[in-house]
Amino acid sequence: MNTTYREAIRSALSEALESDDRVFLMGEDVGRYGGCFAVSLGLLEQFGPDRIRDAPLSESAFVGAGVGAAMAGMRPIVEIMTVNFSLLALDQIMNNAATLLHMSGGQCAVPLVLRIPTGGGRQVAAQHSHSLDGWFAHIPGLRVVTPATLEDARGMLATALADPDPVLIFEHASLYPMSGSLDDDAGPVDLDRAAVRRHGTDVSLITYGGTLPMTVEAATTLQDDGIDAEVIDLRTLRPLDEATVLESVSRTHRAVIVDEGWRSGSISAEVSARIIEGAFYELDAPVARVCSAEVPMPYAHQLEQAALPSADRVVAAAREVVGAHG
Amino acid sequence: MNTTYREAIRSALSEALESDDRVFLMGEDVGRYGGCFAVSLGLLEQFGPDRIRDAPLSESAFVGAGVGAAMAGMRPIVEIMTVNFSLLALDQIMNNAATLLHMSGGQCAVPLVLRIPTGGGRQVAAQHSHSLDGWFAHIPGLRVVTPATLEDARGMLATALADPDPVLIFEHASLYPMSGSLDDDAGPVDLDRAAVRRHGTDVSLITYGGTLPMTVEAATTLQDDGIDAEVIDLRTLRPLDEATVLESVSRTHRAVIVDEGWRSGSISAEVSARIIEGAFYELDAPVARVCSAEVPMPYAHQLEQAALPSADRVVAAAREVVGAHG
Amino acid sequence: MTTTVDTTRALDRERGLALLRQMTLIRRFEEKCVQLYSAGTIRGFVHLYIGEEAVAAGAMRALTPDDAVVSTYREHGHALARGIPTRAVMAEMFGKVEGCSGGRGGSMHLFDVGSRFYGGNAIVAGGLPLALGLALADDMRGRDAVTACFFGDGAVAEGEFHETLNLAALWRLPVLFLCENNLYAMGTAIERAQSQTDVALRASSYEMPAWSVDGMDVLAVEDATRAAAEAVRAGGGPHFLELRTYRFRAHSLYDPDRYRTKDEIRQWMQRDPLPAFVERMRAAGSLTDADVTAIEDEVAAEITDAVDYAQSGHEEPVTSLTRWVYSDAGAGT
Amino acid sequence: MTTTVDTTRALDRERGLALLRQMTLIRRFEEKCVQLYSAGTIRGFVHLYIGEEAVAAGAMRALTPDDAVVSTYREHGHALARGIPTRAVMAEMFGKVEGCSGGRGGSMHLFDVGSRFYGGNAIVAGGLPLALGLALADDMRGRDAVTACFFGDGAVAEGEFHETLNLAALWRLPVLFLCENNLYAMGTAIERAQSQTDVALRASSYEMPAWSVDGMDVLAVEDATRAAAEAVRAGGGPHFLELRTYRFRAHSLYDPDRYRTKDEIRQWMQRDPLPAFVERMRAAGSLTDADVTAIEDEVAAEITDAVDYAQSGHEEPVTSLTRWVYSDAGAGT
Ligand SMILES: Cc1ncc(C[n+]2csc(CCOP(=O)(O)OP(=O)(O)O)c2C)c(N)n1
Ligand SMILES: Cc1ncc(C[n+]2csc(CCOP(=O)(O)OP(=O)(O)O)c2C)c(N)n1
Ligand SMILES: [Mg+2]
Ligand SMILES: [Mg+2]
Repeated sequence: MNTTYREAIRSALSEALESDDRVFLMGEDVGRYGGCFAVSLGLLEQFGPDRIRDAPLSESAFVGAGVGAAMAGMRPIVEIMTVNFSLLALDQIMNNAATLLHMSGGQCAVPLVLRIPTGGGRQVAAQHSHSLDGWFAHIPGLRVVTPATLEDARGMLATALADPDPVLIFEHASLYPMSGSLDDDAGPVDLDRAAVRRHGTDVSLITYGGTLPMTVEAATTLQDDGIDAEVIDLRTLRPLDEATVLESVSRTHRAVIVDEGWRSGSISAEVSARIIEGAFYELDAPVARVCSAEVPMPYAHQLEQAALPSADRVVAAAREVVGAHG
Repeated sequence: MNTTYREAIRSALSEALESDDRVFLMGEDVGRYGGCFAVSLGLLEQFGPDRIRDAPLSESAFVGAGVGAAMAGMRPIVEIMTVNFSLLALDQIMNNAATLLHMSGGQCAVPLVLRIPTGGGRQVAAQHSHSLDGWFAHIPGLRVVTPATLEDARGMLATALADPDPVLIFEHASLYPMSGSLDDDAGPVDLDRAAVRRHGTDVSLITYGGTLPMTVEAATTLQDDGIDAEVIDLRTLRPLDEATVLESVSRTHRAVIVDEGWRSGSISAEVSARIIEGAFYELDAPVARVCSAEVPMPYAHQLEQAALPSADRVVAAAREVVGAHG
Repeated sequence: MTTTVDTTRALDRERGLALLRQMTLIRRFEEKCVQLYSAGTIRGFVHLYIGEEAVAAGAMRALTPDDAVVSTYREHGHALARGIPTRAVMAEMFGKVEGCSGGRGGSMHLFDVGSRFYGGNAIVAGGLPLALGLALADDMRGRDAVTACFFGDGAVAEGEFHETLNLAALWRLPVLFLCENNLYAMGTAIERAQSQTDVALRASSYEMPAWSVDGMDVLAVEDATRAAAEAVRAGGGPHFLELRTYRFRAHSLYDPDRYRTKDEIRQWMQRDPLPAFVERMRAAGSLTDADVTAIEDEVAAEITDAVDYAQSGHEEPVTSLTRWVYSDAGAGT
Repeated sequence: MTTTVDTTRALDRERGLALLRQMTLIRRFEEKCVQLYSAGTIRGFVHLYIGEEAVAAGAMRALTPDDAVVSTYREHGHALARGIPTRAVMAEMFGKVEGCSGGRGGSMHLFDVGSRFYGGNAIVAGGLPLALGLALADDMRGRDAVTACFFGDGAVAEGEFHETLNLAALWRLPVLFLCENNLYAMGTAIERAQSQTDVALRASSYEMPAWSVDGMDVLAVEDATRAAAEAVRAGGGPHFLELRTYRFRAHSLYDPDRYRTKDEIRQWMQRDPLPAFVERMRAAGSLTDADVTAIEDEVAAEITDAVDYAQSGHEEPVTSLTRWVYSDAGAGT
């Protein structure tokens, strides 16, 4: 079946709504408008306004309502229109969703799924281009996943809904139009393991979400240099699948982390620290990072492009790491 | 002069209010109540209700008002009663305070100071014990400082007020009663450099804020083992003074980072990554981290203590790092 | 608007005794907590409800077991009145495994999902969106339940108050908002916090029925809550009660209480809901001295028992520290 | 409440021509932007103001240079009416150094601190607290300024709306709230977003004077704004105007506009503020065909000039990418 990332999510939503009447979708403009990125287009007609529930501009209240509904046995899918607006709901996410199970001594599980479009690259400037996926991964009690392929776009939602705890699904907006073929019977996927998207022996390129395509592209370019790069898609930023990363680095002895987050305090730092803690003696070169520049995203095209990671920057970093002496 | 951390901050506030009529203090219960931690006690009587301005429970609005007032030429000091409530103001902090200068092309500077009590250890449980200082350090456009000594409690405020950009001052609540002597003419201190609080040659213990006292204590204990530990107080979490850290680690060849933040994605990860990037070939052992357990803070005393870093855990980590082969 | 609810409903002896017992239990429980706090047995933040007992006792009696409750950090009274065993509440204050939140919550986070008590929440106004969601779920599942949501006058200034009231009214959800207006948010008097100090009037601007009730009168509280809850249950959409009350003690056991006059406190203490209610029952001939003694004795015994229970409870071993971060204890970081 | 403001004020020719020219400039500017967007010259999110020009043109004329303005992402009209040079606005749309935000802001973030235009803000309701702070600063410094704060009907549901209105009223700050009610927040009609759809009534619940004004009538807008701004300036505390208007185009240039009927749009377009005003001036004998032609010609020339200017402007070199993250370009990370 030929499909797109957007359609894969839509069909996952549709299937979830069909198969479990505790599931509903709530958020700004998910219904009448069809979703800010047209992901939920048509679902209102299919499932009605109770289950495809348009919410007013009240991020804190409707995210919190998702938490409450989850506690009471529903399986809400709450869409925050884009991650930029999640800051208005952070109290509900950190102080309630992530915390209730623990502070109630195990009584209040919160099987909530938050869908959050994320990322830059569309010239929408400083208040609409955040990449905070990794930043959210700091919060205990949450699971944070970042589908970067059609399979994961199709399969992560069902697994997230089956999870008894809150799961944040970050969908990089640049991936929505990505097309390709998907098995007709594609279904739930695990949320526990990182995936090796390309096998290689010389360097591990570790990434997730929106930067996976450019990282794969960089690996292809490196091949021409005779550098055989492995590409790891973290898939889940919390909990991190450290084992897969360490296993890879222990074979390649070199690592480059590619992360659209602002560099300081990004998840790339955590991955780097874990590599040091778990594979220090295997490393032949310092771990390198290719991240976003530490700047609120500028509007101008050339500046935005310079701020974001790119295949070229990944290639350059990998070359440097491979060139480094052990 | 004998004083406390609390009094040192109060006298810094008082001096700032006296010397610059653009300065005012705004926040919940800073006036009539005297400040949740009694930091601003007496200032209302001295400076009146306009300049010691009690705000209702409206974190987003009064933090945003601080941003607006700063743009219009005032020098507001806004207190967020504790960091736990800063989540309600994150939109104003990230999308406005940190971003306005850049997205206006340099026109809208925001000379705002946010004072934010932080940290755990007082059995106030999951919604009142956050250590998010390092998490905020992810945000470009902010400066994040963490006074851990009387000198810094006394001196950082004036420097922060002189800064043309937003500065977040995290005051660890456990430090307020800390007493000691302070020079009568103690004044502004730089916000750029980390400080070596104890010189040593065998291992660098790197910390900030509330965990400085236990780290110094650990260093003393290690001395008895014949381990001569250097203690670095980062002081400023953004921008990080990488140079001081790298210089130290290049001498000691070993590092332990002590951080009250939840481990994954904490500032300790960033410090570790920077060490790898800047001093990889100097390291004789993996960089170790002593952080908070990844758990919303439990109320029960023994659980909370187990969750937090402790001198014992620092000592154990340092011993292991020093014992490791190079 | 002030209440138009009928409070002349027969003050039958049984009802009166139950309410008096409930208020007495809350009062004595908290007095014991103060002692235990001084002794260092109870720690953290402790917010006393003393003076406000008529609200919890009255309101909770008007709810059914199917109803849900969302509360604040000042919730000992709510928890006890909802029927969480005194033992379990006290054990929680001690941080013991036997506590109603397994010792992880403490004073500010009492939970009992069995009685649909969805917890003490220590972020001011943070519980309101949860109440919205509980009500939404009940509504979608066709359950005949009301979600009672307690919060203070201070919460009214928060953005979450506004967002939640609007959504509840817009979606006509079965929420009963119960605003305990004790005139202060920590040291900030309501007239220094809100441009509109008539809280019920503010609530009614969301197009939801809202009344003010004398929160020192336990019968008035019960009757008003019953009327409002019935209206909600009958499909009338959210309702709002402002319960006018006062806390006799400081904000928390940390607070030196510098912002109120002794005189103001004294005046309000004249309206202490306990003696007032005793007086009223006596006047109605439904209460004897022996009744009072019996209640006090029973309550004292219950509290002693609870303290013993808590004392002999277990401290959770630190090896299970990271339990309950995820439901599946296996989930790591 | 609806406006009681006197709109019979003499429609003198000079005033009329200025308002017409202003509205025409905004309209033609945006029509040009649509072309440039199709051509890929302008990128990102672009939110058109077409249909709402009477609000910006009327309101801005009632402000003084000392007043401050806070705006939204739908702010081309506000920026031009405030007097930011058309060249600088167009260059910003192109992302050029010559733009009013140096090319860093784009369509949603037009700034000009020189005219106290504190920017387009793209977080709905995110500008309201800023307005509060600007007004607080002016108040504390004894400046005789009003802060005019624009936002849409959608913002009314946000918590920040509530917090800000309460604080402005409580502290009696000189803020003039200008709610552009175009009946939709993206695809969500106001009656699907708010339990109380009378926005002025909602605002008045904060104890601040609030009127509704026909936002398609440029004179009514100017007069109402002037009256309100004068009341604020006279120390009357914050005031609120609801400006009833409609956007003729989709929410943004990304929006397929599926949520409104063609009929509804057509009906509102009958009330297009430009032809309506031309008609009115003609009827009053203050406008000739030659005037209209002259204005259109002037405006066309101004826009052509602005496009040329923008086109020949400079792209900032990527070497200065991290400029303006901190005031001191030296501050690192
Ligand atoms: C969001 C938030 N801000 C600040 C606080 C600190 N705080 C705790 S209780 C309180 C006052 C709340 O007053 P009110 O809502 O009237 O309830 P009361 O304590 O009077 O019962 C404050 C400011 C908090 N817990 N949460
Ligand atoms: C906090 C926040 N949530 C969501 C959005 C996405 N968004 C942008 S404009 C808009 C609608 C706003 O409607 P309104 O306030 O009526 O202004 P209008 O666009 O009609 O001028 C939405 C939902 C946003 N920018 N900010
Ligand atoms: Mg109160
Ligand atoms: Mg609108």
